[in-house]
Amino acid sequence: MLTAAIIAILVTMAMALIRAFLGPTEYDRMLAANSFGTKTVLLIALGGHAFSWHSYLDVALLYAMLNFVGTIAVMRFFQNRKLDGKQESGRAP
Amino acid sequence: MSEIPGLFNYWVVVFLMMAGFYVVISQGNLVKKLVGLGLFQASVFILYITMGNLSGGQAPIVSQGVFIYSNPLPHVLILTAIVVGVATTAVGLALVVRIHEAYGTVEEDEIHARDMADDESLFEENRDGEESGR
Amino acid sequence: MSLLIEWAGALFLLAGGFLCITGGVGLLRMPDFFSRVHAAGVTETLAAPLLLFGLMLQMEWSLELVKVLMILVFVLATNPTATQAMARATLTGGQKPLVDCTREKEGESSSNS
Amino acid sequence: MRDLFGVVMLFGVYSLLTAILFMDLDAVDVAFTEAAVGAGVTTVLLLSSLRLTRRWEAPPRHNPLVSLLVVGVTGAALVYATLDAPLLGDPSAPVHKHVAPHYLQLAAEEVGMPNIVTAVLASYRGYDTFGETLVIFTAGLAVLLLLGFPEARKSRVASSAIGDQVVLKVVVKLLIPLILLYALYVQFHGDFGAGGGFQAGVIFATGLILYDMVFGGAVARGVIPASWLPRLAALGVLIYGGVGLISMLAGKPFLDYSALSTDPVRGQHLGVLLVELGVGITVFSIVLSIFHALSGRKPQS
Repeated sequence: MLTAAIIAILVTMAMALIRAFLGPTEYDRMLAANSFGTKTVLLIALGGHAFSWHSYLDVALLYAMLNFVGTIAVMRFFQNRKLDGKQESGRAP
Repeated sequence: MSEIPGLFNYWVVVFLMMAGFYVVISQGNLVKKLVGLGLFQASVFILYITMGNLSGGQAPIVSQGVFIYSNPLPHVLILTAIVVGVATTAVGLALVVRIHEAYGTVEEDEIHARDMADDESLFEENRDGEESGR
Repeated sequence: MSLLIEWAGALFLLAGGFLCITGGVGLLRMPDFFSRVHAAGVTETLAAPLLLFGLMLQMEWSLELVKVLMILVFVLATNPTATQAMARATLTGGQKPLVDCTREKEGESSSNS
Repeated sequence: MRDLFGVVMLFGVYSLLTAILFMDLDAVDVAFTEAAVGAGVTTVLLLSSLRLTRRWEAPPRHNPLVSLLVVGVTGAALVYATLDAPLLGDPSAPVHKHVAPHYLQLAAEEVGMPNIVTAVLASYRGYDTFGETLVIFTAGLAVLLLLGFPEARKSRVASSAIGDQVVLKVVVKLLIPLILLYALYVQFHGDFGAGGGFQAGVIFATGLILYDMVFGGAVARGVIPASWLPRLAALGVLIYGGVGLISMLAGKPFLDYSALSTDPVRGQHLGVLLVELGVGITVFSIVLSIFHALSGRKPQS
């Protein structure tokens, strides 16, 4: 069953990768990257158990924490771009 | 995956390395060049780690019942290299930001064109100065 | 008892894998961003705990189990938050959900995923 | 791809894949470092500099054929060179012949910690790691010199926090202590499992970067003032070098930790802990000050 689940995760990762590649808007890429990160956490957790890697759970835990940071960074990038745009148009000499 | 025989890993590394190399030499955008450099860097990391791998080996953390460990030395080198790589990438990014502030662009061609224009105007000024001095 | 736990673990893993693929298909095939965020968000929020819970049932009782539980808590906390924040950022960023002529508020359904 | 934002996103995905590959190749520590660096810090830094420059790339003007030719020839030469290389996982490869068996056999007795990577990193290869720490320190100073020290910059972008997202703020508030706690765990558990100073420094910095991003720079600066950061970085290097000097004063070579205690193994253990602490402090403060330097700058139109 672990194998089936791992294959399912791999297939989903491939689909997320295609979406990140195609992604008509920037938000699609962000979503796909976030989804890919979650799948990575799951893959490391399940795959580590299946192949008996050493201390794989530490790495999965780290990814579960830090995947979030990347998404927040992207959102702040959008927000800042909007803010900067406003400031520039208001203050342009 | 360690049962895949042969030199497969080197070819993957060479492919990635060449992809990074291509980005570095063919793209004009400086940020993209840095990403290409990161790609190149990562391929070197993979090369080192694959060299340190041993078939049937375990991670180099001593535990009971394990007798074959992967080579820890490449791991040490790459571990520090990853963090150093981020620091050096940050230096590159800082340079790019400063270049953007000075030139208003991060495209190599435009920077070059502006440099040439500056040089020429400087040259013109000098010549004018010399001529009036005579 | 152990057989029961094993079967339950297998069931959880299968259900999680199925949901995972469903989310992937939704991510790939849905027509606009908000339906994609809905598909990815809803399925992932259920798929990840199912898979991790199935994994926990397959493992022996040890410290590792607590770590998996922590991963589960983390994924459960961050994933819906990230999805919600993304949907909101997109909505404020100027994207409008693709709606039919019946002007339903479809952005709402994605933001509470 | 003309959109550099997409490039950054795909680079993040690439880093995730690399980490999985490292896991599979039994390099837990390296995968850990890649995870700590690639998931958060790289994306954050690239995006902050993208904000300061331009997002869209100009269309290419050169013919890519020449560079493709160069790349093809180089690649072919490299593939030809690999034909003599040892096979993957071959135990008789030259890499596994020199010092590695010595480390593997004796590290547990001489340094007294199960994680051989940490032992080699901090004890056997202490000079290298000292050099790497100095490189990071120098790189951080270079960034600060290029973009201005934090004290010199009075004005700042008014508020860069993520608007009024209540759910996000609450969850992040719960999350940050756990991240910082985990960083400390990684720092001090590095001799037994995967982890160490480099990873812990990056994770700690990532936690504070998250705080900065969600609650705004002014609040985050109240926790650790930006002017402290270069001093903290210097302190980390000082701790590392100081441990080496102490062992020199005790009549042993530079960075020979067995001088730190009467029992050589305990001395080694103490030395490794101190050195990792120095590395962690340096990496943390450098990463955080690089982030401050990049994110605090105003973009020019």
